[in-house]
Amino acid sequence: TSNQPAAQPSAQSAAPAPAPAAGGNDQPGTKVVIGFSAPAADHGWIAAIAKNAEAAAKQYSDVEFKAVEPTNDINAQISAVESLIAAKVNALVILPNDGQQLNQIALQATAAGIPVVNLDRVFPDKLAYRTWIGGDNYGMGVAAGHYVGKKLKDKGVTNPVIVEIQGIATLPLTQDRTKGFADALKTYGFSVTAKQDAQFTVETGNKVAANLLQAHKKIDAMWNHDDDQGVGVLAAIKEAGRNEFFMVGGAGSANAMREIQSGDSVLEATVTYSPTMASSAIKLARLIAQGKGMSDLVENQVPQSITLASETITKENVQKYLPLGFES
Amino acid sequence: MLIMRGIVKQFPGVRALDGVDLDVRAGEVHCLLGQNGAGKSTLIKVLAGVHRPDAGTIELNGTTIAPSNPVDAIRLGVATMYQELDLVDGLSVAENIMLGHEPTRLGFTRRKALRSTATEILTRLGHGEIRPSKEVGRLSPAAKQVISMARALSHDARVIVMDEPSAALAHDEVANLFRIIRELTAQGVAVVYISHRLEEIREIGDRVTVLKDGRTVAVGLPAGDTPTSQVVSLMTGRNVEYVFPPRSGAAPGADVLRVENLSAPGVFADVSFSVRAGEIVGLAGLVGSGRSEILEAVYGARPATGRVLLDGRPVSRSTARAVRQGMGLAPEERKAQALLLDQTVTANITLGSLDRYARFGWLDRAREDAEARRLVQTLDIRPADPQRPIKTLSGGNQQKAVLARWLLNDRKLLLLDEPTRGVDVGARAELYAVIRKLADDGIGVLLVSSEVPEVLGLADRVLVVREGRVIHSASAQELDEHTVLDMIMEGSAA
Amino acid sequence: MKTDGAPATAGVGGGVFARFGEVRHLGLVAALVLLAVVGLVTVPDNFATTSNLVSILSLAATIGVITVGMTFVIIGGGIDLSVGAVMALASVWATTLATQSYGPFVMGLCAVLVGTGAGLVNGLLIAYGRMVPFIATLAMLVAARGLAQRMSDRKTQLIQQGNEAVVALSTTRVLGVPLLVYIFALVVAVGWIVLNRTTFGRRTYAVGGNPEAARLAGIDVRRHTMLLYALSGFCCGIAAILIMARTTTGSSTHGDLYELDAIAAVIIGGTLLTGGRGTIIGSILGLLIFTLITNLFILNGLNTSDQLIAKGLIIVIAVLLQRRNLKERAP
Amino acid sequence: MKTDGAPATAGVGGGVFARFGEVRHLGLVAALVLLAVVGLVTVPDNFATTSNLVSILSLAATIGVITVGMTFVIIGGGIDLSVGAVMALASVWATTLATQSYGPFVMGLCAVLVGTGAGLVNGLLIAYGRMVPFIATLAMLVAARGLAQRMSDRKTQLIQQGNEAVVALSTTRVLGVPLLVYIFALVVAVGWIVLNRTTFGRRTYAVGGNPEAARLAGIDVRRHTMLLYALSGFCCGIAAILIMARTTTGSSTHGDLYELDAIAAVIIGGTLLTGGRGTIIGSILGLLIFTLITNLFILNGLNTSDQLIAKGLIIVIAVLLQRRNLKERAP
Ligand SMILES: Nc1ncnc2c1ncn2[C@@H]1O[C@H](COP(=O)(O)OP(=O)(O)OP(=O)(O)O)[C@@H](O)[C@H]1O
Ligand SMILES: Nc1ncnc2c1ncn2[C@@H]1O[C@H](COP(=O)(O)OP(=O)(O)OP(=O)(O)O)[C@@H](O)[C@H]1O
Ligand SMILES: [Mg+2]
Ligand SMILES: [Mg+2]
Repeated sequence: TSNQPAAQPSAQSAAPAPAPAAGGNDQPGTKVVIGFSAPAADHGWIAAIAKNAEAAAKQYSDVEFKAVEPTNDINAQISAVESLIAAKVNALVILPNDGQQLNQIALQATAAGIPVVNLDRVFPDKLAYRTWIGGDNYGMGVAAGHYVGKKLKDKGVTNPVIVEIQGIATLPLTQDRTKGFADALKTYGFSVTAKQDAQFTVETGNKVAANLLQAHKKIDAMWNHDDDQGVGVLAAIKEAGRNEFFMVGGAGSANAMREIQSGDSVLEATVTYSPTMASSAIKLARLIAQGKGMSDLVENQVPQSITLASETITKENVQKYLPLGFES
Repeated sequence: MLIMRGIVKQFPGVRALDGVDLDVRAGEVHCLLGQNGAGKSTLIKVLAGVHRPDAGTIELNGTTIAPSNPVDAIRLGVATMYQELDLVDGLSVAENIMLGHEPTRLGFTRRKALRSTATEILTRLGHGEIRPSKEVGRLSPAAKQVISMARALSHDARVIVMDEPSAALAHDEVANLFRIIRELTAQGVAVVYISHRLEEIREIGDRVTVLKDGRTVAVGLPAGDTPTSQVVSLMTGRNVEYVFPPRSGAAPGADVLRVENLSAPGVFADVSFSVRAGEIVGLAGLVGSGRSEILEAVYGARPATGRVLLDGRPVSRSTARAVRQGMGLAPEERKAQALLLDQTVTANITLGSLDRYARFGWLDRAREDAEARRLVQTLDIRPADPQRPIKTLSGGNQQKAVLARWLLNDRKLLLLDEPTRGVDVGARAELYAVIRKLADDGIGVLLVSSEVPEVLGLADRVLVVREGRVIHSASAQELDEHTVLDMIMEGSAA
Repeated sequence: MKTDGAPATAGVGGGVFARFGEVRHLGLVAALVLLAVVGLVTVPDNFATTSNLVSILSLAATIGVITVGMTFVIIGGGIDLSVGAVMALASVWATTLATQSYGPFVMGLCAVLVGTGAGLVNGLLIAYGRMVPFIATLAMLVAARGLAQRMSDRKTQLIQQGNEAVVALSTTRVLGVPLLVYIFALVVAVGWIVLNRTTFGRRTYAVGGNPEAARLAGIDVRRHTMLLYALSGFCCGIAAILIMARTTTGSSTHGDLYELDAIAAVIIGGTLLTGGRGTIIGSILGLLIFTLITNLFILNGLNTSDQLIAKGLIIVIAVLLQRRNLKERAP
Repeated sequence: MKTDGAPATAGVGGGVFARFGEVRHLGLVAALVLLAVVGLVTVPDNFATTSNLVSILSLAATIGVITVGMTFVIIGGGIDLSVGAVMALASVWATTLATQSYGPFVMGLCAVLVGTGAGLVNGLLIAYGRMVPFIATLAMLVAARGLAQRMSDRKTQLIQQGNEAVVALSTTRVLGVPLLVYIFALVVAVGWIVLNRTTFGRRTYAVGGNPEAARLAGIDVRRHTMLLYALSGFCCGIAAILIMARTTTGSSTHGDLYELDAIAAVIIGGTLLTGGRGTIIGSILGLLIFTLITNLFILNGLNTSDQLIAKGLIIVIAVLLQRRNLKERAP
C-alpha cells in the first residue's frame, strides 16, 4: 500500500537500479558504513523507500548498509538512531517520523561528527543535517490545484464543489500539500468546499469517501492526496455509482496510472512524489562520507538541499510514466 | 451402595483428607458431621469428581468408579448441591436448573420442555411460585438455594449430596426440605447430608459419619439415639454442649443506636428501635423478611428514609463514615460481601481498621501482623497461620476472620448478620462467648440469625420482623422458640 | 416462604429473556434518536435520504459482523483484540494471486478458513494454554499483522479480473440495498438465534458468568471457550469478505483499531466486560451510534480534531443516558 | 484439630505479601535472561555496552512511568485506555507558547496538572458517573487526542530557547545515565512503596479484589477509585515531561498506542485484569521484556513484518513460561 505518493518502478522488482553516476564517482572509494532509519514500512511508499535505499547501497562494494528497526514510535526511533551513533557509522540517512521530534538526536549525531542526510521530512534546525533531499509537498498541492483549477475554468464552472481527501492530518507534509492546493486554486478564484483526512490506507480512504459522497450530492472535482487510499476512494465512488466529477490522485502508483490510462475512470490525473529519493539519499551519504562532490555539478561538495519536482501525470503522458509507477 | 475407602486428598500445605471411609446405603439419609475444616466439603467434592483423590477407592453399587470430572459423576448417578451457591446470575431459573443437560433438538434448546421440566421440579419442591423465566441474579439467597436444590433433583441421581443446604434456609423451609428428602429416600435414593445443626440431623438423619481433621472418627452411628454429647465429643475431642454464655445481669447503659422510622420502599417500612450499650439485640424473622436490609440501612450501605442516630448523633449514609463513627458490619454472604479471597488472613482481618496501624498512611506492618496473630489465636482460626491466603480456609474459619475484623477497633456498635452461618458447634460456643464478652465490654450488638434458638439464647432483647415490619419486641427471657416461630410465620403477635 | 412476589401463574408469554430484553436498550435507542434528530436539523437534505442510510449500513457492515463475534467472546468472559488484524490477514490471504486463481468462491472460503483458524489458535492458547485472553489475542494481533504484511509484501492486493463476483457484494443492489448489508443482517440474525435459542448460546452465558458453576454443571468450559474464539475468528473471515468487496482489495492495513471500536460497541450495548451478560441487539445499536456519529460529522464538514472531541463527549452522554438502566442490572 | 502440617509458629518474617511475592516473577526473569542471551549471541559487540543498556532504560522510561500508574488502576479493578492520549495532551499543553513563556518549571507543573486533571475527570466519570472504565477512558482517549490536535493545530510544538532545562533531563547525565532514567526509577520506587507499604496501596487491592467487601469494611470505594485514575493521570503528566525531554517537542501524536503496551506489560507482569492482584515489579519486568525485544530488533535490523511475527511469538512464549506460576495462583 502506498503511503505517500511516488512514481517508482514496479514494486515487484523491488527497487530500481539507480543510474550510474558520471565522472567516476561510482568507482570504489574508502569503505563507509551508512546507517539508515525510517518509519515502519507498513505502507507502500515507505516500504519502497526502504527497499530503494537498500538496493542503492548494494550497488557499491565500498558501502556497508546498516538499517535499524523501522518504527512509528518516535521514542523508539530516537533509540534506534542512538544505537547507530553508538555504532559509529560514517554517515546517517534519516527519514524521521517527525522532523521536529528527531531534531535533537540528529543534532547529537552531527555533534558526534556523523554527517546526516535528511530524507523527506525536514529537520527544523539546519545544524542538524548536512544535506536535505526530499519531495515537494507544497508543489504537489500546487500541481493538483492547477490541474483542477484550469480544467474547471475551461469548463466554465462557477462556484465549483471541490472536495479534498487528505492523508494523515498530523503530518506536516499533509498540511503543506493542503496549503499548496488551496493557494493554487485561489489563483482561479476557487476554494475547497470540504476536506477530510484519511490514514493513507485503502480502508480509511473508502470510509471517508463514502461519507463525503453522501455529504455532497454534486461534486465537480476531487483531490485525493494519496493513490493508495485512492483505491478505497475509487471503490466508494463506484459503489455509489457517481461519475459527475473528475478526480486527481497523488503518488503515481501503477494502479492509479492504469486507471488514468483506461480513460473511463473518474481518476484523470495524479501528481508524483517519488520514493526514488531514498536511492539518491544513499548515494549522497556515500559521497559525503567519502568527501566527494556531485560530479555533474561544479561544486566540490554535495549541495545542502535538493528538492525533487512533482510532476502531473495525465492520459496524455501516462505511457511514459507507467513503467515507473509502483504497485501500492 | 456407596463405599468410599481410604480417601486421601492433599492440597498445597494442607492434608484435607487423610484416609476417610464412608459407607452409604440405598434409601438412607447419611449425615456427615465434623468441625469447620474437617474435610466434609472436600470429601464430597472428591465424590462429585471436582477433586481427584490422591489415594483411595470409590465403589458405587459394587463397581469401582473414578469420576474424573463432574460430568462423569453426574452420569454415574451422583448429584451434588455445593456449599457455595453455584448458579449463573445472568441465566433464568429454568436454564440454571437444567444447565449442562438442557433438553435440545439439533442444538436448539427446547424451550417449552425446559420450562415445563423446571416448573415441575419447582412445584415438587413446593416453590411453584418461582417463575422459571426469572433471572437468577434477582432472586434472594434463599430462593437461590431452592434453585440449587432443584438442579440436584433435575438429574436422575441415585445419590444426592447436600452440603449445608439448610444454611441459608429458615425454619419452615427446612421442613420443606426434609419433606423432599423423605420423598427421595422413599424411592431408594441415598442422601448424603451435611449440616452443623445437630437437631436437624437428629430429625432427618438415619446414620452419621463423623470426620475430624480429615479422618473418619466414627462410622454409621445411628442418628436418632446417639447422645448429642457423644457426637460433640467425637467432633471436637472435647465435651462441649451447645451452650450460650450467661448474661451478665448488669443493667445496660445508654442508647448507642436509635433508629427512627427507617423505611426502604418495598423492603421494610417504619422500623424503629434502639440498642443500648452492652446489650445484644436480636432480629428474628424469616429469610426474606428484610432483616439484612435493615442492618445495611443502619450501616449506611443501602438507601433508606428515616433517622439513624449513633450516640445521639445522626449517621450519614456512607459506610466509610459509619465505620469512622464506630460501627462494624459482618455481612451475611461472606464470599461476596466480606472476603478478599486472594489476600491473606491478616489483610482480611485488618481491612476495617487499617488506619490504626498507619501513620500518615504509612503501614506499620509489624504491629498489624502481631494484632492479626493475636486474633487468630483468640478465635482459634485454623490453620493458625495469618499469612495464608484466606481462600484456602474452610467456610467456618473464614467466618471467624470476618468477625475478627471488627474486634480490632473500639466499636460502639456491631451489626452481625448470620455470624454463625456454617460455623461448627465447638466454634459456635467460642463465638457466642466472644460476642457476649464484647457486649459486656459495653458494645451494642445488633444480631440477625435465622436460627431462633440462637437469637433467643444469645440476645438480651428480641425484635420479631415479618415482611419488613417489626411486629414484636420483648426481652429474650420472656420468649420461647415456639412463640417466636408462631409470630414470624403467622404474625399472630399481640 | 415467598421468595418471589409474583403470582404462581406468572411467567407467561415471551421467551425466557424477553422480559428483560427491551427496557435495557432504551438508552441506546434514545441516543440513536437524538443523533438522528441532530442529523435532520443540521443536514436536512442529506441525512434522511435512502442513499445515506444505505451508506451508513454499508459502512457498519464490516465492523458489525466482527461485533457479533466479539459479543459472544465478551459474554463468554473473554476479549479478542486480534479481530482487526485477523480480518486483514484473511483479506490478504484471500487475495494472493495463488488464491485468486481459483475464483471467488475459493477466495471467500479461504478468508473464512483463515479467520477461523486464527481464532482457533487464540482459543487454544486461551483455553488450553491458559493464557490471559488480553495477552493471547494481543500477541495474535501483532503476529497476524506481521504475517499479513509479509504475505502481501506490504502491497495492496487488488481483486483480479474474473473475480468481480466478490466486489459485486458491494455493488449489486437488491431493493436498493447492497448485498453486503444483507449479509450483515444475516450474520446478526444467526448470531441472535445462536445466542438466544441454542444450548451453545445459553451456555456461553454460564461460561462467562460463572465458569466454576458451568464446570460443575458438566459443561466443558475449555472447549466452549475455544469455540467462542473460533467463532469470533469466523466472523472476522466474513468481515474480510465484506471489506474486500467494499475496497476491491486485500491489505495488511485493513481493520486498524477495529478491536477498540468493536469492543466499545459491545460495551456501550450493555454487555459486561466481566462476562455473563449482554445482547447482540445492544452491541449492534452501540455500533450504529458510532457509525452515525462519524456520518454526521462528515456531513457537517467538521474536522477530525473536533470530531474526536465531540465523539468523546457523545460516548459519555450516551452512556450516562443508559446509566440508570445499567445500575439496575448490575448488582 | 490440625488441618495444617506446619507448626503453629509458621509464617514468620516478611510482610503480608512477601510470601507469594517472589516465585511469581521467575518466569519473567527467565524470559529476560533468555532475551539477553539472544542479544549477546546475535549482536555481541553492541548489546552489552553501557550505552545500549542506558538506551534501553531511556526508551523504557516514558511508558514505564505510565505503567506504574496503570498497575494501580488495574489492581484497583479498572483500566485506563486514555494514558497515551492524556500524555500527548499534557505535552501539547505544556509546550504552547503561552505556557512556555513562564519557563521550564511551569511547563512541568502544567504537564502534571493537565495529566492529573484528565485522570480526575476519568475518575469522576467512573466512580461517581458509574461509567464502565473501558468506555469512560476510551472517551477520554478520543477527546484528549482531539483536544491536543486542536490546541496544537496538529503541529509539532518545539521547546523554545530558554526552556532547555526540560530537554536537559534527557541530555544531562549523572554517572553516565540520563536524568530521566533516575526519574523513572524514582517513580517506580515511590509506586512500590505506596502500593506495598501504605494504607492507600492496601486499599487498592481491596477495592479491586472485592469492592463490595471493601465498601462494607468502611472504605470509601468511590473516592478511592477516583484517586486511582487521578494517580494514573499524574503519571501520564510525568511521562509527558519525559517525552518532551526526549523529543524536545510536544505533539498530539505522542504516545500512540501506549495504552496497549502499558496494559500488556502490566498483565504480562502477572496483574489480573479482574483486579485485586499484581505487583509493580512484575509490570516493570514485563515492560523491560517488551523494550528488550524492541532493542534486539533495532540492533539486528529486522524488518517490520518479521518483527511483528516474532513479537507475537515471544509474547506467547514468555507467558507460557510463567504459566505454571499463574496456574498456581489463579484458582
Ligand atoms: N482448594 C483448596 N486449596 C487448599 N486447601 C483447601 C482447599 N479446599 C479446602 N482446603 C482445606 O482443606 C481443609 C478441609 O476443608 P473443607 O472445606 O472440606 O472443610 P469443611 O469440613 O467443609 O468445613 P466447613 O464446615 O467449614 O465448610 C481445610 O483445612 C481447608 O483449608
Ligand atoms: N435490590 C432489591 N430490590 C428489591 N427488593 C429487594 C432487593 N434486595 C432484596 N429485596 C427484597 O427484600 C426482602 C429481604 O431480603 P433478604 O432475603 O435479604 O432478607 P433477610 O431477612 O435479610 O434474610 P436472610 O435470612 O437471608 O438474611 C426480600 O423480599 C427481597 O426479595
Ligand atoms: Mg464445607
Ligand atoms: Mg439476609
